[in-house]
Amino acid sequence: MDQWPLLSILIWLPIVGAILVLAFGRDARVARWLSLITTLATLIASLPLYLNYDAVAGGMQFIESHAWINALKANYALGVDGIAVALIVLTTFTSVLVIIGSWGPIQKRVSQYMAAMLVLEGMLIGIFCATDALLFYVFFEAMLIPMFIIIGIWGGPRRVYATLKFFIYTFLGSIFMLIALIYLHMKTGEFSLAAFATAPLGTTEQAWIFFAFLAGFAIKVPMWPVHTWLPDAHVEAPTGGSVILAAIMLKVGGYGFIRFSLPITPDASQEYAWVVIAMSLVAVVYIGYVALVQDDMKKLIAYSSVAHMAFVTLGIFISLALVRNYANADAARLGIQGAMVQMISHGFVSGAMFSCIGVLYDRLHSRMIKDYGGVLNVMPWFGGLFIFFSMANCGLPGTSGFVGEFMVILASFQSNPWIALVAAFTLIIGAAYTLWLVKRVIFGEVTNPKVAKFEDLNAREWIVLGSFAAAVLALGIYPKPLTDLMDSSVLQIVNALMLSKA
Amino acid sequence: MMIPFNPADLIAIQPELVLLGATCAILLIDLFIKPSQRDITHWLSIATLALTSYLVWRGAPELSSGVTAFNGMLLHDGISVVLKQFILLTSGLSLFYARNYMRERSLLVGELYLLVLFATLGMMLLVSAGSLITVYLGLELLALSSYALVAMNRDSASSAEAAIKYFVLGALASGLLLYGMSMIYGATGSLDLATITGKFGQVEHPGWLAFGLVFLVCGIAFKVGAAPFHMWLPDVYHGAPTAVTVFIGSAPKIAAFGLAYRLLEGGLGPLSGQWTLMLAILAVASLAVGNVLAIAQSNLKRMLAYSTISHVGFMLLGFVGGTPAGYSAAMFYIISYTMTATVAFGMIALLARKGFECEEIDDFKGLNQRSPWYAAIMGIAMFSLAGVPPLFGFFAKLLVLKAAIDAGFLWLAIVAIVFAIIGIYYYLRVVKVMYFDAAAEETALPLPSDVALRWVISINGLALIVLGLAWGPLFDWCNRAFGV
Amino acid sequence: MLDKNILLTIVLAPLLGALVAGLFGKRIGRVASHSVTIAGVALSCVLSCQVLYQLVWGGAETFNQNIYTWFEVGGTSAHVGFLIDRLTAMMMVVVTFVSLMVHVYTIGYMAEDDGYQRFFSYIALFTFSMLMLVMSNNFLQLFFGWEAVGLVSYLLIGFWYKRPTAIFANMKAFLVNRVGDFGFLLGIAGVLLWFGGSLDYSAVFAHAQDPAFDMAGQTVELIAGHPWHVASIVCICLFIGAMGKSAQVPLHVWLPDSMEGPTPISALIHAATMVTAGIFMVARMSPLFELSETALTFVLVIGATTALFTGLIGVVQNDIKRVVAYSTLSQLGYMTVALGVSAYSAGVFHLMTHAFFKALLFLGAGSVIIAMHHEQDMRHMGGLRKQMPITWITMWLGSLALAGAPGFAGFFSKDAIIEAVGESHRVGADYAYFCVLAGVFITALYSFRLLYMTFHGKPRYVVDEHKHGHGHDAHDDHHGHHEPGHLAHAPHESPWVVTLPLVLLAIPSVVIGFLTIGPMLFGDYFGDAIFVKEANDVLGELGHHFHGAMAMTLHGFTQWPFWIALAGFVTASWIWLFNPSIADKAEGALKPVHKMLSNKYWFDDLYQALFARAGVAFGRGLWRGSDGALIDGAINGSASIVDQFSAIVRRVQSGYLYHYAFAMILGLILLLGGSWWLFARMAA
Amino acid sequence: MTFELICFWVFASVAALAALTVISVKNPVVAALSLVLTFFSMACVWLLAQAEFLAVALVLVYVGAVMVLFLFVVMMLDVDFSVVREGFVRFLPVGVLVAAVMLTEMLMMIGVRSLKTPVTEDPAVLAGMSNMEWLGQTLFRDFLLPFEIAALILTVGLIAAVTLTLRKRTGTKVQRPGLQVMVKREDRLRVIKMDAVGKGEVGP
Amino acid sequence: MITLAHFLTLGAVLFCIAVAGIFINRKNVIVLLMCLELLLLAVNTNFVAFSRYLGDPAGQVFVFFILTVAAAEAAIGLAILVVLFRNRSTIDVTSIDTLKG
Repeated sequence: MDQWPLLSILIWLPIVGAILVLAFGRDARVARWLSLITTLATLIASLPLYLNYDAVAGGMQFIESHAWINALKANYALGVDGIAVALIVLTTFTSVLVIIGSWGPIQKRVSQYMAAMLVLEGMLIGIFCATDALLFYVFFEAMLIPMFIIIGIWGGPRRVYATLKFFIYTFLGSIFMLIALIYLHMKTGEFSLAAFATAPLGTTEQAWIFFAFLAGFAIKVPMWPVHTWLPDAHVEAPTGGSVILAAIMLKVGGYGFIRFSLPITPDASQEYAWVVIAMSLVAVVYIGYVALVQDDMKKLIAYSSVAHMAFVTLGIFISLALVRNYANADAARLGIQGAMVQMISHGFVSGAMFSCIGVLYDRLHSRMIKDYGGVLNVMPWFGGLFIFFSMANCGLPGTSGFVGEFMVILASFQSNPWIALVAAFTLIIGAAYTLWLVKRVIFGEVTNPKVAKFEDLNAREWIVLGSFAAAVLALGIYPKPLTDLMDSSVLQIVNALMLSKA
Repeated sequence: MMIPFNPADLIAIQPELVLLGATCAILLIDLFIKPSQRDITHWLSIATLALTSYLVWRGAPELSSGVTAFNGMLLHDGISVVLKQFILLTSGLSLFYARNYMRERSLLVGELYLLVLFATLGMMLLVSAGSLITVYLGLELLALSSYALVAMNRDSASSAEAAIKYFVLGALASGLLLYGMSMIYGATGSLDLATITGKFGQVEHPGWLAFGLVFLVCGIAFKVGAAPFHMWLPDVYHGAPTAVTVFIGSAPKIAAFGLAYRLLEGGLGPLSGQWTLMLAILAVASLAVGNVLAIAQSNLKRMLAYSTISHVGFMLLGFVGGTPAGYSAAMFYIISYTMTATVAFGMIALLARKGFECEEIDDFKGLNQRSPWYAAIMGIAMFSLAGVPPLFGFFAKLLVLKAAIDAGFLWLAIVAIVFAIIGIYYYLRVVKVMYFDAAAEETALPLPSDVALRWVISINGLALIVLGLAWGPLFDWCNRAFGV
Repeated sequence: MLDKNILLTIVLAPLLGALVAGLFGKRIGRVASHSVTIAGVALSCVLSCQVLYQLVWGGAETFNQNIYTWFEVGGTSAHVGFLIDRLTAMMMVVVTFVSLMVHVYTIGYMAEDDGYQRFFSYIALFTFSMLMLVMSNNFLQLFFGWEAVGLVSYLLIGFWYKRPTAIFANMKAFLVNRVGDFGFLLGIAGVLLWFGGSLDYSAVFAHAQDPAFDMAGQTVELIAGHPWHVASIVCICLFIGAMGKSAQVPLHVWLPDSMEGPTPISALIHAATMVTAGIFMVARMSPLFELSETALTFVLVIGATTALFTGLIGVVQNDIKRVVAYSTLSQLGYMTVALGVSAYSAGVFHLMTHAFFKALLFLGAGSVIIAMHHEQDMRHMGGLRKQMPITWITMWLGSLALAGAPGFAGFFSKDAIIEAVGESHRVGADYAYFCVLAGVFITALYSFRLLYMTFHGKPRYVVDEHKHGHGHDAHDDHHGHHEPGHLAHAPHESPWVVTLPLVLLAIPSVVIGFLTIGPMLFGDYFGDAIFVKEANDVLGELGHHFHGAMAMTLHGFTQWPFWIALAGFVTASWIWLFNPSIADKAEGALKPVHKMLSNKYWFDDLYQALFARAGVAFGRGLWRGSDGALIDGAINGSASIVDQFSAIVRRVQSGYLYHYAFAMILGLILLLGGSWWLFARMAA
Repeated sequence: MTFELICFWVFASVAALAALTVISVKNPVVAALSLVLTFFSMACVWLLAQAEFLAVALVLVYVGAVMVLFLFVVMMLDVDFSVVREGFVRFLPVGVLVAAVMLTEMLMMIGVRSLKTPVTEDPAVLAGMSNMEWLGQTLFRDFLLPFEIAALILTVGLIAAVTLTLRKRTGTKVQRPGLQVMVKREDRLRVIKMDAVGKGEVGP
Repeated sequence: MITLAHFLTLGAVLFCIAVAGIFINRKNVIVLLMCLELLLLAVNTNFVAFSRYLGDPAGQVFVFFILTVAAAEAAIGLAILVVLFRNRSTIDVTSIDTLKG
């Protein structure tokens, strides 16, 4: 298996699949099956990645490197560590479900939709594989195009506003990052992340680079106060788009912090960690309250995504203070692990939540909470799953939603109990907005006669939600395989944090 | 008196000679064919360009170190080879894109081909120019042909208006350029660019050089279309027949790069401390004007014209360093831009019908429903212009930004990206109307009968992706040309 | 030696039952569903008893072993594992026994409900969760069980999810509990930080007691200049969790509302087991709590307040279940008070006795409700003793136990607490002593009021035979559905599945205290499971005067609590048995007090305004104001500024040739001028 | 002040004034004639600089060809020039100001005040040639290629001018004798057989 | 004595007049074309002067070429003008403003 360029296969298989879908997908059924086969093949191809990754050794594995642009010493360089493996498997897993989930709801221009999804999958995998900054950036930006199209064509009534906002917002952030990358290239003469990480940088330089990265990744995550694109994008996106967006695309931001900000600008990250931490904490409280008052289910979940992703950034940046100020590497590892687990978990949970809303939307074509009520009466299985995912969303132990938050809160308490105090507020506010949603949508009498005609889940919806539920539960009950997978990689990051570059 | 004549000179200008000869032949042949047989002229012209391109390519290896001919009037080096190849390529593309459009409007006359070929010849001379005088003459050969091309649609008021504006302002710019040349000449006593550079140490009146430099920069700025010397550009692009816009929007930009490089670096390189500053100012102005004004446009041609201005601003970023790497980046940029612009303008020409210009942005509504393939090609072009990876345009931006940052113009790079973000907006608007808006009528688009044209524009569009993924060789080529 | 597999079976058997009933309930039918869950719980119960037997008489060692590792990151690891000592074993038996009783009872109670299988699935799942909670050997699993029981409680309160009140109540319950969990989680984080970096009980307790670390003296400055004892911070945080789960003031508001759920779960979850989790937890954490006087004082004051003031509300309630619910609150307060004076064993002891008699009372109330066709208002009852004698007798026994009649289970536990409080010198002990004594009167008052209003006097309901047709909607626990006080059938005794649990629960309600007080309170039953510092050992103090249960019973008649309770009994009898009109008069006379009590001290209104409404307003403000106006305003604003700017600037492109030329010349002039200036400067 | 200088001043003044007239009169015919005057004067100035050939060429090319072309077009277009030049006066101050600023800058940059270099001996004379020979030598020896290009430019000018202005008007009525000669009887006359007129349609 | 300064000044003056003519003129495109000729004349004067001053024939040769090109340019310019007039029936500068914005 070692000889196979596994990562390249993972990246290009969906993209080739997309071309095939476009070429032969005039018949919608062909397009769907072809896409499903492609994503399944990719999922299967990603399994050896997980199985053969040597988690004990850690570090970059499955390395591929080919010269790309000699003049800039930019390489087509791929490699994965435990963190990336986890995210890649998340991507391949979710993509299959997205394709299945889009089976019925997408009826117009099916082949284009499927192709866009497949391209998106390939690019997302590319992001997680790239060990060359330029390659990373290419994937990082290029994925905006399919997403832009997905929201724009298959989205809701205000899709144009939403998709333009999404595109320009995220582009805005990342282009500053580009400047930073160019600057780093000037310093090191190459684009390899490893070289960036070892490049000596002064304090001021680091600060500038740090903020450039912050602009890029904070918008992607998205962190407060640059989160406002997300609710709009989610609301207007088709279900599949929302799922991919929430489940994977947001992770790119968190991943970027770990891959770029921490190793390249450790000193500035430490110095300005308080900025990120403050933003994260504000997000937890502020966004929680905003989520509470949403009338639109998707918006509510979108806001809750922002709040949950705040735990990711909190976990990542709390580790700096822990390493540098308290020399508490254990807690720092806990923080980063927590952030990572939160990312993976949020992938499943938010994906599932958006899929649930998609199920409802397909039946009533409304996302407004007030149009529903008493869904449990007519869709008991769906209702049960919805409650289950809601519980995961508010971090109930036993579901994946708990693990990451728990670790991050434990870690941040070791840095500063007050931070943990604010972060733990999510326990209350998160439960409040989620359960209020459940109360208004799932429970109660059926008031809308249209709701009374709802049918419970069909087989495809069962597959999607059931798979998500299995993942959420598995991760909640037994997260150790995941943490073991990432542990040595996290350790390396934490060790790197101890070294000052200035 | 014996006129000294070196036959080797003829070998050096072999491509140009062949182009000239073929052009004259076409001139004659065209006189004797019926309008319905215009295809002969078309394919002959294409063949001529292809042959010329081949000859340029064949002569390339000998030129690695640079060859001068005709007493230094012409200068063949790697740079001229690259530029000529792309000038020939984009000219050829323009001819493809022009045919259908012009035929439907009964404008497909032999003179179109002649003027394009003459203009191409002028550009080839311009980018090889080794003397102020060849610069001027090459430029005028190009300019005069262009003026005529713009006015080609004699029954169109806007075409005539565009032409007169282009003409008057172009002549004014030529005047500025000439005035500058006269001062340079006065200061250095030579018209030969190499000699001028060599004389810098012992110039008696450095003020004249500075004076001449300003005028030269103004002239160059006009030709490349940099603000505030850009005002002709939107009107001309807009008013000219789309097929002509394809041409004047592409190849002459490459030639203008050659002009700028030859004059500024080739002639006035030692003054780079001054002109880089001026170009930086022009770059900022162009970025601002181009991007801000493009937003307000409803006409796609006009919008693309403003976008051209902003791209010129980007291209100038490569110049501000005054280093070979920077020029290489700028050249790469301008090549990328023209390759993309041909697709964009070409698509307008391709979709236009008799009586329907298809140049309003709204005319592209629902293109994806009517023709997904063309929508995709146009979309690629728009994303490439916007500078979204992995398309060609992104890497071009990357390189010029890098050049600017390497040169210490970090602030300029930041200004550039800020405006680039504004720029994103109007490119996306085109994608938006194509993909997100419903077509006025759901019927399939009548495709142009010209299969070759469909293939050409498809290949041209896909090249933006291919070159985006594998731009290394092209960049290496540019770098080699500048000896980086 | 305890067998790990047996322990796993105890935990997993109910889970298996729950899964089968939950996932396949519709397919396998009612009987199969209840059979499988009851079998699971029964198995657990039997095995639990066996475990208890082994620990107490079989000489088995305390079992402390990890089952599997949940995660392991650096030095921090979290496991799932069991710590089985006598405290745990007792809890396991109580939990599984009461649960089993409730399961059986449910067969009758829910017989006509559509959600029959679902209900069994839930309560079996609850049993699993509760077992996970009590059997945990670490904080993480404790928290898991803690939240899991909360979840099941949430699901069960909202069991009749069509009822707006039910789904409001379950959300409220969950959220209020979450407030507690908020503190609890922080407490756990504090434990991890300050108590040796582990989440395992054994390691943490060892660290806490290790003199080398002097955990009682450790301080931290969370606010610069104010050193706080870490033990106090941690314990108070943990106790906040207990306050949520065990419904202590001011987080008690969810418990009365939770009566929206079916009665069996009121008995199981909201009386006998789940709500006592907080008590259990504090007892389990006794090595930590012993480190902090401050925390214990806090516990004491909260507990005392709860004990008295929630009991008062019970006096004015008319809903039969709510009376029992407020009584539960009050009794939980007693247990908390016990904890507060370091009499952990007393607290746990009361927990156990209370579990039996309170479950009994709830199930009895449920039996009454069945008989009354889901009428819960006591004002429409009366005189039921003839129709339902078994219920009547068992309820009497339960109430006597609750009121602390000497010899009954409640007597021993409650008296022990009162005496322990009297013995304690902790700050606030005096206040607590007053509260628990006054509470005794109140307890008797509402207990007997309930009995009298329900079983004695004349019937205050009307039997409408022609309303026969409505009988089938008995599953619908609505009181609003039919006219108050109008019944379709005459009430009659419940079926055996209902009465059997009553009887089975009545037995321990009477005798369990007598049998176990010796070893549990004054013997070394708990061994190492509960740690009390020498100086705080009030029970040890009491132990010197303890000469057996019989002696204590006799001694009880001479004590204040007995007379106070008797006073309560007399008052209740006087008012509700003989002179019902006095109640109305008193209500008129004490209008402000009555109003205060029936509004539950306005806690709900306060919270509603302070958190719910203000929260929504705050959220809306942030959303519209900050997100919408500020952030998006800035973004859309800058976009439109660019747009407008563009529209203005495009006028410069006027179309006039001379303007174009002029612009060029201006550019030229500027560049020329700049160049000239540069040149002049260079020359100079 | 030498005679040459006086001549220079005279011609220069005339040239400048005539140039001003060109841009300020409203009748383009007058403007064209003023331009001719400017060219003449400038030709004289060039003569003063011993650029005899160019001076003659200027007169020949411009006055003889270009200006005639201008006048021809002016006449051909037959534009009505009676409209008052509104705006001219309004924008004049700005225009003059800008022009003045530019002039100042240019002169300062050139450094005319310090520039007192006298014109030296005529280089052509020094080389022992006439100006025309001197120029011709250079032109054909060093500037052969530009010379050819200039020819191309003229060709382009020709092609362009023809393309733009030569047009076959539609709707014009012209006689084509060639076609007239080739006409046949059938083209002119067509005999159509018709039925006899029906009786019923004849009047009573 | 005529100095270089004289010629250069004259050239500059003519240049400025020509430029001013281009942006002052509001009415007539033909006058614009004339101004362009003036502009080239100014340039030519510069070249002649420098050529004379440097004793170098190249400047005068350049003037020769400029004259040639100017002739071609004038032809094209007038041709465009004719086209414009045919379309618009006016050569008023202020009226050719349909392309703007």
